[in-house]
Amino acid sequence: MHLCPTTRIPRGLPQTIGLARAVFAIAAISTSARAVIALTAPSTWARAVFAIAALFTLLQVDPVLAQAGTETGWINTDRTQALVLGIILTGAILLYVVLASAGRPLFIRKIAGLETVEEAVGRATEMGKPILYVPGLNDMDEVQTIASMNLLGHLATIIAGYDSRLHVPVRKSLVMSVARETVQQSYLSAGRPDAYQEDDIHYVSDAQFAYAAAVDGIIVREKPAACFYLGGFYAESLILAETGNSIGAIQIAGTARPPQLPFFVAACDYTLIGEELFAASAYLSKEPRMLGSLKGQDAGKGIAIVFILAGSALATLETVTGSESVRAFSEIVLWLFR
Amino acid sequence: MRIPDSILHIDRRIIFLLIGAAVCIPLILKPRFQDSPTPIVQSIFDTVERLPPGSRVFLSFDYGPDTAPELDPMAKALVRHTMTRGHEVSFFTLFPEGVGQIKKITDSLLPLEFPEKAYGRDFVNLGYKAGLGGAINTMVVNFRTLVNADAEGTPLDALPITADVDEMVDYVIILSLTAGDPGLKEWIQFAGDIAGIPVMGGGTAVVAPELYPYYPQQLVGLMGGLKGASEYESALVDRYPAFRNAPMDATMRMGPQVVTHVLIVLLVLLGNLAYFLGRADRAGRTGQGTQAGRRP
Amino acid sequence: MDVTLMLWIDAALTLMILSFLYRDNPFYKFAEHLFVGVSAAYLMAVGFWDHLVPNLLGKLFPSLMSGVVPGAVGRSPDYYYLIPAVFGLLLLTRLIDRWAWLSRWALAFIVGGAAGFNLPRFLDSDFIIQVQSTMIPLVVLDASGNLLWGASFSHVVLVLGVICGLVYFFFSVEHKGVLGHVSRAGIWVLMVTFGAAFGYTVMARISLLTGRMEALGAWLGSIF
Amino acid sequence: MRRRIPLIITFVIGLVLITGYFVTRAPFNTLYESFSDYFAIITVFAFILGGGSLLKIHLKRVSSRATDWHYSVVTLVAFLVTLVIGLFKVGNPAGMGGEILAAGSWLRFMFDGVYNPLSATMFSLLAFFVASASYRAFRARTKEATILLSAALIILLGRTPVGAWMTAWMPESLAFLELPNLANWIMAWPNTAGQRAIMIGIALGVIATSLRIILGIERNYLGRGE
Repeated sequence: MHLCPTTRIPRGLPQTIGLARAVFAIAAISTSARAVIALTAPSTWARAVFAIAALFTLLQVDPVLAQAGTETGWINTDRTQALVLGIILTGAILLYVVLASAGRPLFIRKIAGLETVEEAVGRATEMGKPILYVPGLNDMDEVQTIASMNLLGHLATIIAGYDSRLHVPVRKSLVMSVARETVQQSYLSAGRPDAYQEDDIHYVSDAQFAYAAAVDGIIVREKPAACFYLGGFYAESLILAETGNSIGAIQIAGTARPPQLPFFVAACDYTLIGEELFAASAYLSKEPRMLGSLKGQDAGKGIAIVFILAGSALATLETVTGSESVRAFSEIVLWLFR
Repeated sequence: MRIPDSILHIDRRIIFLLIGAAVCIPLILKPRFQDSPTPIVQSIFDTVERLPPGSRVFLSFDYGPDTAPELDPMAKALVRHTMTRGHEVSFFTLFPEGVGQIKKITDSLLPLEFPEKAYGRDFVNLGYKAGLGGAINTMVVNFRTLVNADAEGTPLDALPITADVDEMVDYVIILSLTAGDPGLKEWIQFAGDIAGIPVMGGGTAVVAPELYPYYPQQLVGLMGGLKGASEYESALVDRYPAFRNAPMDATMRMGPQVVTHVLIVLLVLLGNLAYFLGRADRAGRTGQGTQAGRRP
Repeated sequence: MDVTLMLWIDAALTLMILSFLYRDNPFYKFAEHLFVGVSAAYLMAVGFWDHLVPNLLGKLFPSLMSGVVPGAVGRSPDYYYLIPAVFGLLLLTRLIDRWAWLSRWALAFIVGGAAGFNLPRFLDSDFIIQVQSTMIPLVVLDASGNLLWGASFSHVVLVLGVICGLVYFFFSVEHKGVLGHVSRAGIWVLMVTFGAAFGYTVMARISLLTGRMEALGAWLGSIF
Repeated sequence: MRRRIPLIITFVIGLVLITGYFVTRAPFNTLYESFSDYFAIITVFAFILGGGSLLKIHLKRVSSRATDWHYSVVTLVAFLVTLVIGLFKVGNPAGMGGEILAAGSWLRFMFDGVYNPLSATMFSLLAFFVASASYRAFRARTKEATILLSAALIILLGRTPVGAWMTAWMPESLAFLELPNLANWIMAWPNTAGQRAIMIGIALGVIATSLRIILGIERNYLGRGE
């Protein structure tokens, strides 16, 4: 096992601190925000080069900003990098949210699976069969459950337009509360408040397999035409998906729990992979602010890719040349990632 | 071309029956397969081995009875190893069902195989704490606000093993046996990365792949599923031949594993053979999915 | 409890669930409904005694709880714990239709907490550290400076794999041209990951069944 | 009132927790600590809410004689009996002060005798489903499916002694192609690459969603307004 050069990087660099440099650091942050825009907008190579250069400038300078915090003893020094990156990422997301709500048009690529949602609902209505929605096993303290609730809201709006029954068994009582609020709201906004059945959204049991056993029971007895599994899933993913498959339901799944993705991919018709689950509600709602935030996420990926490339290139250069100055430079660049 | 079709649409229950047989027959015949540890497992073994006797070890049973067949062998191997090395072990769990798993160790394995080890001196049961990852966070920030007594309610100060434990960092290593959330990932995020305590342990074969990215920087070592447990058992038996006669659950259960794996591989090959033989027949009728595994 | 009785109950319940593999039937329905009832109450009782009593009631009413909560004797009440108590009670208003809207306050607390809790945590562990762990040299040399082909290849696979995978997740650009090719390579990387994880997991599933079969074996052994 | 106050609560809690992660001074750091504590307590109330909802649903089913209502009786009896046993620590040798799962207590029996076998058997169904899923889904239909299938087969064989035996004849120079080594390599490198890409993507998804929640852009979970 060899050691990566990154493991040698000290946390925080020694600094001489001055107010002027702190001001410069703030200026650098705003430069970086512009760099992020440049990176993700339909751009030319020149703009990309400018962006990377600006980011590097930022990296060289922003330890100063961090130092300004630590000198007064307010900031947890181990987390300065996270703070700086957090500001950059959230800044990028907010920026696009603002731009999008100001009316800037945003493109979003197709997400396979979501296209078929309406078709699945239509089929259920035709066959006179219910639709099953499983919001995963996690409680409301997981962000993917919240994402799932958003999707449930969109789905319920579509379902309200047809005349199908929506069945939502849940494992956590908090999720039940939220699901009821969400679905009721959707039916209301679709002008079908009478179609809302509170008892169709119900708590089963907190125990994972008691829940799986009960949902399996629902699947084989009610024979839903479409099954949605969206949220945080564990081992029961395949129990549910295989049972759903055995009755011939259209199945659309999505989770941000990587271990369960292979089973959904194998047993379902469509699977939203990881981040696609979070992107789905923006995709379905087409709400500008949601799309803007999605664009901000892309900026984050852009930053990750740029740094992975830069970091690997510098590490490679260092390995090949063994030069001290390359090492010193790469330490500055890699400081942001500890 | 009807034969391939009937193979392709074979009744699931026939596959179920084959799997049942593939598990039961080796269980009756008991074939033995030798194993040797891979570096990622060896690294855990070496760490436990290198710690000076009397080191404080934190062992979290983050699983319930459902994953016990996979994780119990790891728990037993780790307990046998740490006890043999003379470490002081604190048992803990973030799963409500984990309480029962700890009891299995403290009520049966320890009194039977290590009668000289005393509760409160050599090991202690700190019980279950709710709060998932947040509980780890609280423990790291202020250990005693969350854990002030053992599972039976004896204050920590009254037990020699925990009297000096004021903070999470008083433990030299955190071991977690993980079935899902919370587990090793949360121990890494909230304790390892933040308090700098080395974290290692085992996971079901399901969670193991997700934990690989943390190794070796954030995770000292990892036992993945029954195979990982069986590797640890073989390392243990190699180093301490006295355990040769102890029941090594993982090693024993590898028999059904091997047979079923081979059966599944054969089934997949058969399915593909039938698929290709019958493809010409169906070429005009079926669409091709872009996503793997989409049903035609 | 009688060991033989336990073995019989264990075996009966096991067979009831396994019967589902053939088809849905009254035995499975019975086991399923029994399981739901027992498990919901079991987790509720454990949560109550292991968490609510020591960490809430013990903090608010230490003298009242002195018999059950260790160390509660002589402690003065900690009124800060009224905050979770109030939010917890607000949550229960969901059971009464007229006041159900009040439970949103508790939900807001939990959802806001989830967001605030997870944002920095994912930023740190799953973004920063994962990016950092990928900044590795694309060539690996041994001590005497010779190129290690295997290790270098592995590093290239990792770095390019992560980048291609990330490109697949770009939502705001069309996947065509160069980006389309990279994104397609990204799907392949994801497929290897899924295949690997699937293959790896089969083992876990078989061990579970082995555990159950051993239990049935013990039951059969007790009969014959 | 019905919607604004919850939005304010979400905003304040979210912001305080994020600040508490970075700032070491009181009151932020202590708030961070107390919130995780409070959080755990509130989740226990959720159990009570769940129990209440369970009772309501099944009582309704019994009273309206819905399909399969007999089974709802099973659930109700099982729930109430277990709850009484658990809350009053029936049969606990040390009485109300004893550990909840103490040996000999009735709850322990419910755990070992009922909960445990049911849970483990339900879980073990996966052994069957994983086989039927792989048989049906692992077909080399497309390039992607073929890649998935190949990786899965290599791992399946590589994780058993059979894989080692199948490729043991290979010369030393080709040792890296032996199935166990190949399986380990796939786990360590391409698998890690894929997992990492997914993880980074998810992290960004979580960050963006959290931000939208804190800022009140995402508020579906609060349901309808006034």
